Amino acid sequence: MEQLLLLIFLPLAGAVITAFSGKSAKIISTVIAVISLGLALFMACSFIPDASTQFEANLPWISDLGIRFHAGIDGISMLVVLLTNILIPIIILSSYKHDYKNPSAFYALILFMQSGLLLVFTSMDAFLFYIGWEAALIPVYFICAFWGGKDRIRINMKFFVYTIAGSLFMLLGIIYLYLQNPAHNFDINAFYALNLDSYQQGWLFWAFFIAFAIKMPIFPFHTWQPDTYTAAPTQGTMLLSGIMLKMGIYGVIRWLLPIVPQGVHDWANVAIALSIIGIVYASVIAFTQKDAKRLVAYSSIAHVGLISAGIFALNQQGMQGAMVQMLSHGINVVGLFFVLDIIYARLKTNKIEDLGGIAKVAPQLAIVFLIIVLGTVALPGTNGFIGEFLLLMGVYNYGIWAAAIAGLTIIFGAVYMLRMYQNVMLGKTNELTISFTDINGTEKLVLYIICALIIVLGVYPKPLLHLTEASVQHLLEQVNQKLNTVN
Amino acid sequence: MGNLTTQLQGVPLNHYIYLSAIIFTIGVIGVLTRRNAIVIFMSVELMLNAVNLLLTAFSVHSNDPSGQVFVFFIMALAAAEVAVGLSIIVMVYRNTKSIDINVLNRLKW
Amino acid sequence: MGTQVFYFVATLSIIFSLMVIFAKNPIHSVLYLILTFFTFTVHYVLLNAQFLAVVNFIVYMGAIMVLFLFVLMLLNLNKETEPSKSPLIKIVGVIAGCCLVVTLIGSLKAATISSPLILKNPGLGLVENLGKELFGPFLLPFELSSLLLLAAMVGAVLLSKKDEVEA
Amino acid sequence: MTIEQLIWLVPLLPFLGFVINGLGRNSLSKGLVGVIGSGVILASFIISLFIFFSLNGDAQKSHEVFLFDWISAGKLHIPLSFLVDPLSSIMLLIITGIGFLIHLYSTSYMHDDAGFGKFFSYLNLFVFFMLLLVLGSNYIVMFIGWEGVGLCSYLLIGFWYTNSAYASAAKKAFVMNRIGDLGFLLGVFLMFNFFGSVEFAKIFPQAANMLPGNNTIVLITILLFIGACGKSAQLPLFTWLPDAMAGPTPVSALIHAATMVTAGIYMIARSSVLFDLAPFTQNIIAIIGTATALIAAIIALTQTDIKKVLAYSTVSQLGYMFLGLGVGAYTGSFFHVLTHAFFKALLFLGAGSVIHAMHHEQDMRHMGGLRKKLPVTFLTMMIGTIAIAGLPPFSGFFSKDEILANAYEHNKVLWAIGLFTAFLTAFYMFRMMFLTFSGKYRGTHHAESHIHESPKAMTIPLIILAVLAAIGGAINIPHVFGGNAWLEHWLSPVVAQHELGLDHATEYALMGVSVLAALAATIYAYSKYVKGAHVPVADEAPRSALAKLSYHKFYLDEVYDFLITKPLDALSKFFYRILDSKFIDGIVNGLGWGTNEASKGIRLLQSGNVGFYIFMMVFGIIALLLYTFLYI
Amino acid sequence: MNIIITISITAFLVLYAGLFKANKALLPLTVVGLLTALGFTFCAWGGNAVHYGMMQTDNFALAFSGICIVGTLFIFLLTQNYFHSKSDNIAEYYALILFALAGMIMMVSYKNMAMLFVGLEIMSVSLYILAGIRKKDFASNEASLKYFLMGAFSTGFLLFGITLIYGATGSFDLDKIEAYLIANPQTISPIFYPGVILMMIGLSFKVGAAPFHFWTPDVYEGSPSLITAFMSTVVKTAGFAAFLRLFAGALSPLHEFWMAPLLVIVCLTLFIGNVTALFQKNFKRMLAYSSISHAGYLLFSLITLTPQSGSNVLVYAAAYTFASIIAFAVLILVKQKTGSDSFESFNGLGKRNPLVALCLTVAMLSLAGIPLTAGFIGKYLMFLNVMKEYQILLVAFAILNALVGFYYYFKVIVAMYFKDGAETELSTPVQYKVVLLISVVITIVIGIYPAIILNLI
Repeated sequence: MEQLLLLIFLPLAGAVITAFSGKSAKIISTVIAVISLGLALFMACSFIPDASTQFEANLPWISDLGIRFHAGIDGISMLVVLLTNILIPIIILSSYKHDYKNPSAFYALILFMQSGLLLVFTSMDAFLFYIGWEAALIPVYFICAFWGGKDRIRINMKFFVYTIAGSLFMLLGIIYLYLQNPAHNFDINAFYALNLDSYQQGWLFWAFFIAFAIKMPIFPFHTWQPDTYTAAPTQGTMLLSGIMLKMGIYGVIRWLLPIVPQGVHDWANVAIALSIIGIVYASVIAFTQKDAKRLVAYSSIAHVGLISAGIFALNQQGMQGAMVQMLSHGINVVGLFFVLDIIYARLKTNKIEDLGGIAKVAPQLAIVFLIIVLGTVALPGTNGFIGEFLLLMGVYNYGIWAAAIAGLTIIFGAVYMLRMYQNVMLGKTNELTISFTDINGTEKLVLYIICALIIVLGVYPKPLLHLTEASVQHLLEQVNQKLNTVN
Repeated sequence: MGNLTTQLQGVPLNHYIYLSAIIFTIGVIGVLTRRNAIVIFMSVELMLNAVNLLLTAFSVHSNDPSGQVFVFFIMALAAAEVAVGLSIIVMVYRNTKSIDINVLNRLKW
Repeated sequence: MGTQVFYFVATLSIIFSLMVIFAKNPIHSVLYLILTFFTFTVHYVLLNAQFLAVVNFIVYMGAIMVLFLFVLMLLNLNKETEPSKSPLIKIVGVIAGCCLVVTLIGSLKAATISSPLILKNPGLGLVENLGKELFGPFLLPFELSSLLLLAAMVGAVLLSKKDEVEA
Repeated sequence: MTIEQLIWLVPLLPFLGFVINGLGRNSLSKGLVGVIGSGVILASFIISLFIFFSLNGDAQKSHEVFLFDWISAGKLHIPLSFLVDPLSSIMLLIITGIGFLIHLYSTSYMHDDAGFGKFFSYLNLFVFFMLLLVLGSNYIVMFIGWEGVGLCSYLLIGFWYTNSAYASAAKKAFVMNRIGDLGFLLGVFLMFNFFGSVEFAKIFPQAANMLPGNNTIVLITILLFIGACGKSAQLPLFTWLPDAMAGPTPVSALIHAATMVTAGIYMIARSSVLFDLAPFTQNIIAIIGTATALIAAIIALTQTDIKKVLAYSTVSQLGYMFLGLGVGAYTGSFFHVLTHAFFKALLFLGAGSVIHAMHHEQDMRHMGGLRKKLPVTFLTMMIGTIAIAGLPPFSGFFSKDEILANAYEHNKVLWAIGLFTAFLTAFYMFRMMFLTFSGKYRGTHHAESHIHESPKAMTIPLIILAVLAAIGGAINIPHVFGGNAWLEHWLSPVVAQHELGLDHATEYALMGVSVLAALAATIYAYSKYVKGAHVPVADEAPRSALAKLSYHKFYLDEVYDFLITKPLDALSKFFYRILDSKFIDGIVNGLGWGTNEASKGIRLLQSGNVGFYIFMMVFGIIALLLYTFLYI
Repeated sequence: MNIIITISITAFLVLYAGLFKANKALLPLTVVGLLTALGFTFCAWGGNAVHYGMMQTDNFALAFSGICIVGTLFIFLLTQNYFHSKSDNIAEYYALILFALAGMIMMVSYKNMAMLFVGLEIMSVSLYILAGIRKKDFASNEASLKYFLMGAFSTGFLLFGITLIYGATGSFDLDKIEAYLIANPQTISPIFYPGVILMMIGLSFKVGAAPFHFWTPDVYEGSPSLITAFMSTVVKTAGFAAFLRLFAGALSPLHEFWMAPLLVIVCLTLFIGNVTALFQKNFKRMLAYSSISHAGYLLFSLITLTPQSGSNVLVYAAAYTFASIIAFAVLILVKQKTGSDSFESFNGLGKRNPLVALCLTVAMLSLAGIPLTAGFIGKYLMFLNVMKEYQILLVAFAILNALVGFYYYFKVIVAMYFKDGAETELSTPVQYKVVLLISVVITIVIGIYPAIILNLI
């Protein structure tokens, strides 16, 4: 329990320290993020991979409203906690080459967001979950709106209002559940135990699903995303795509499926249909994108669509695939955005047509970029494959046509990713790219870590799968059991 | 005097209510149709008086003096309001040389 | 016979109050208002609320109306300076008023309190009676009314006096 | 040392080579890179030989070697494990053997290239993935290799990435492979659903007890075949292979002739138990194979690029192999894989030698009369040509005739087309030979003086391959010639067998006809290109309709462009510009806009006019009273 | 009782001090007086004294008195550098604010309609004057006149309502009215109902609920900022307490009847307040509309009556009061520096004045209802309250409105941090800093641990 509290509040304390640290914010925040990572790894090592909730903290908070500080980690949580703690140091490191104005605020916000994210990923109290959900949103809004690019104010406002719209409806659902709960508290287990009729479950499903769908985002709730990703500073984009997006997925797994299984059962068709439409739709759009960042943004929509479809297929493969893919997508997309950031930092453009031939002048970048691209297109042996394979299998168990259409992602993904890679890295160098210098220092460190993760997870994903297996199985049993008792 | 009033009794309470409502509404119409701040203010006084009358009627009807005490308070208010209101109007007049309420529409939207 | 007096006075009240709001000249309005108040005094007498009748006479007709007149004269607004509202607005205003009276009376219509007003205690409206009430249960609001009057006084002085500093 | 103890070394060595060469590509000397690159493959080859012979002497013909659990989720358990059996062991030999020769050849061929180290690391990686493909004991491990070779193909085709056209060709190869891969993957899913496993050892015994015609199995096999189509360049997914000639020539030899493209055939042969249960699929395979063989052969007739001719011939030969698979001649097809590996690697390397000598000139219209300058190359290539043309007693004759005989038994039309294709094959191959080596030199005089025979490192592999191409047919001499059909025997534990139901006379007749056809084609080519000294016309010159069709590859690329690429791009633009920006985002923004407009409108209520305010208040009061007392 | 006396005496003392031109002594005097009043509030805590049958100082009253006193105290602290340059009548201003506060104390603790009426009028009359305190300023004049005319007009309706209720029940005492309702559930006099509606209208006017809100934006904009701060925070809180005391107390047996019209008022208020605020270019006017919208949320507490309604309103009112005080304090600072209260004048504020900007950000987040600020807890309680009756559609509607709210509250944050401006450096007097910091701390503490005020009532 102490470990968990430390895990959640260390970044918060770090944020406060960083906020007052002036010029040395970079270093301090890095140290704190690394300590958090160490703590998370330590916890992961001492984690017993069964279905139980561990490191549980259950403290009274606002007793009158039935709100407790109830948090704990099971296999599913552990995975996303790890993801968060791995990516935050990477993201902080990736910012080293930038000299952002107000660095202390910048890094403090990142650490603050980390706390919020960890709260989301560990909370077992719906109210706490909601608090974390919003607490993670505010910092990223400020990061994107303060250090972002062109038209950032309008775009981020849209993003903010859009996501908060979803979350407010989720709040509606949470309150409703609270009132339904005879114990009048927000405890997740009490919510699991509720018996709601299918009408209630139906609208609760939508109240939650829209919040999560906007966060992920799933077609047609995605239109905030490409603009925001493009306009945000790269670290903001990484936070958004690497971690924040997983909040939506995690929410579906943790809060949607077990609480309203009947609703999920009734509406899974729609959810999967939307997800799959999103896959194809976003992939097709990605074909002709001119801005590399926007292209990756659309690719992210496609990938998330697959994850969501895999989850709603409600089987072990899909769910496990979603778990792995959450981590993989986080790592890959951060890598992609980082490479684009490196290019942007040097050449001040992410326009695909302006680039070309960078491989000639920056062979190391070309190689790591290729590995990341391959991870993204799910080449066997990379982390992307494990997730996508399991997801497609999960979707396949749901329906062969769904899998066939969702599977288009492996073709389309290759098309747009390689098209981008070719136009950016290959071909002849032009006047702009001739001056390009290869990666160095922290850039190398970050990219090598990412590449190592891509390959190691691709070759030996077993620890990861093992970590989540029992929890996922338990969750599915829970869902199925509830479905059976209702019917 | 007591004799006289005893003789005059027998008016249904309803009619007092109607009378008050009508006078009250006349006051409202005055507020609605006039532009002169003072006349509007006078219409408001009309409304207050309608209320006073009704209160007294209720007071008599339920044989309870508190209604009439309340009228007293209303009169006190009316006095205070008139003092403040008229000084506001005077103040406005000093600045705008008008007590037409339509002149005052800088603050809008 | 007795009730006819009420209806007669009531009709006068209504007519005079209508004159108040429809008189073009504000001075006339004030004068009509005084008349209206006078009819109200009569009503109070009829209701055996002698104290109120006296207070109404003194405070309203005496003090308040004089104040109105005084201000009107002070501002030299005795002419028909008011650029009257467009007829449309007037008509709409009157219609709205009629609607209000209809709805008010309509909502009160349900009130079938047609029981005639019987004076149970002839001394109800006497000073003695009211004084006991005022300095008994209503002592607190009565005392606190002084705050109201004081505030009004301070305010009236504050607003009316010429302020040299603020220029 | 047992097979179990050694087998993991076979893929590991090339992988080590990849890592070392990859990391040291800038620091290691070229010599060392070459030694490491070739050496690991040689070592693998030696181990493979050892494994092959110990398997030969072993009663147990199938060894499964478990390495570690790779993926497990629910009922799905995918171990990373290897399967050593006759089929894979012989594939190991081809991959490492030919692979080694090509590596050796490359040390010389690529010697002057800046990316020497990179090239060898890629080649090593390719061998690694190919070995994984054939060694995998389940479809998923096979899929790793399957996609991995696709990746290496991408890397190697785009080796000279500064040329955009090459990079595009690489991308095209990868994407087309991916289309097939999706089919493969779906097939695997279906298999898992149907059999509850993706392990060969669990699927095939179950399938062996089933009756043909099961719909699920038909679907599985069709999906798998789609996968094979992509990898083995069959209609309609073959257009990537000719473009893949953008890579360095050893790559073409290794990947696009000897190994990777045969993965599809390997996979179908491996799954022959399943395919046998699905006659419908088999028919499709046979038809597609035949069509591919014919169309590729027709295209090859008019090509002027020496590597393009060979590329189309590869496609055509692959078509043959699929024809064989379709008619149930799994062994025959696999036999053809083997012989084709020999002579096609030989031909490509020979072509590489020519190109090397010509300083990267590939257009045959600028060659001619090279026989004297490049005697070794000419001789070895001639052997390869004869082998591919199916003239006895060279290897191609045996394998091709086995397929044709099976096809004849199965369906006469397929046989006829196959025969016609054989005729075309002989013609265009000899056309290539004659255009290149006989007649007069057609290039510049300056270039002519620099032409000389390739160094030893290049010619030795040519010679070895020539020998193999000549005598390789010996491993499966059919019974009709009194042979013992060793290969058929060797593969019998793994691959479904069919007894050829033809009598010997028919067999002889068939062989005679095909040999005659090949001879006729040879003679026609000789008369046209040697006697007639015919040279193909320039690109722009007018051609007859058929020649035009052939020369422009039946406009397949254009058709695909028109049918798929263009509409997709248009769709993309439509989605992005209209649907996404205008419609979906429009709704979202519209809500914001609407609220803003509402704000603009409603704020006008606040007109600043007290009279109006009071009026609104009165109106509100009336409405509220009415609402309360009329509706409550 | 003691509280009112203390405040009144302070007011008299202040007036006298003004007479002797002891301007320096005014603020300390006031602060001491208010702190004493606050002390009395604490002392009376837990008791439920009834004074003369007119005032009931129960915890509800005391809690709201406390908020009003603290709010007023803050307002007084903000007078530093505000009035001195403008006029020498500070004593009168102080006294008027204190009179208004006394009126408010009456409003939050009344037990008799007469007290409500007198308290309300003391407050209103003081405010009419305060709104017009800048005599030469057209805007101030206009605000004053508008407020006065409409206020007097609405008083008529309030009185009519009181009269009708009196006519039906024969008493002004809340307990007796409630007893009447409980005793005659079936035979309630028909004139009682319009009385209730008219009272609702009168009180809605005071708290600025639509469609009786029209005075709010104009008066708020035209009045001096400090007075606007007073009006929109403390006064509003008192108005709600009065509203709640009557409707959640005496009139609660008739809840079903008056809920329907109240629902209409709530929806209109939410919609008009939020939507109109969206387009405003002027920060002050935006705050006025936002105060209308908050009135809508506050009225939620009356839609479902529970024992917690009072404390819910308290939390919300506290959150709203302190956040608004911050907003106005910053507004005053900015206006003093730039002379404008449009959004543009906030541009680039964050760069030079990180503390002020941070405080304003917290205030805006709280007003918008972002978790970990008091505003969220307040909104949450309101939503929860309504959801209890499963008025899901109403909550959904409120949520949509809250969304609009995010937009305009963030406008000022955007202006401060993300827009380039003149980078003016504000001179922030000490008292302002104190007020800002205390308010921020209160806002965040309530946001994180609302239990401290959740159970007060």
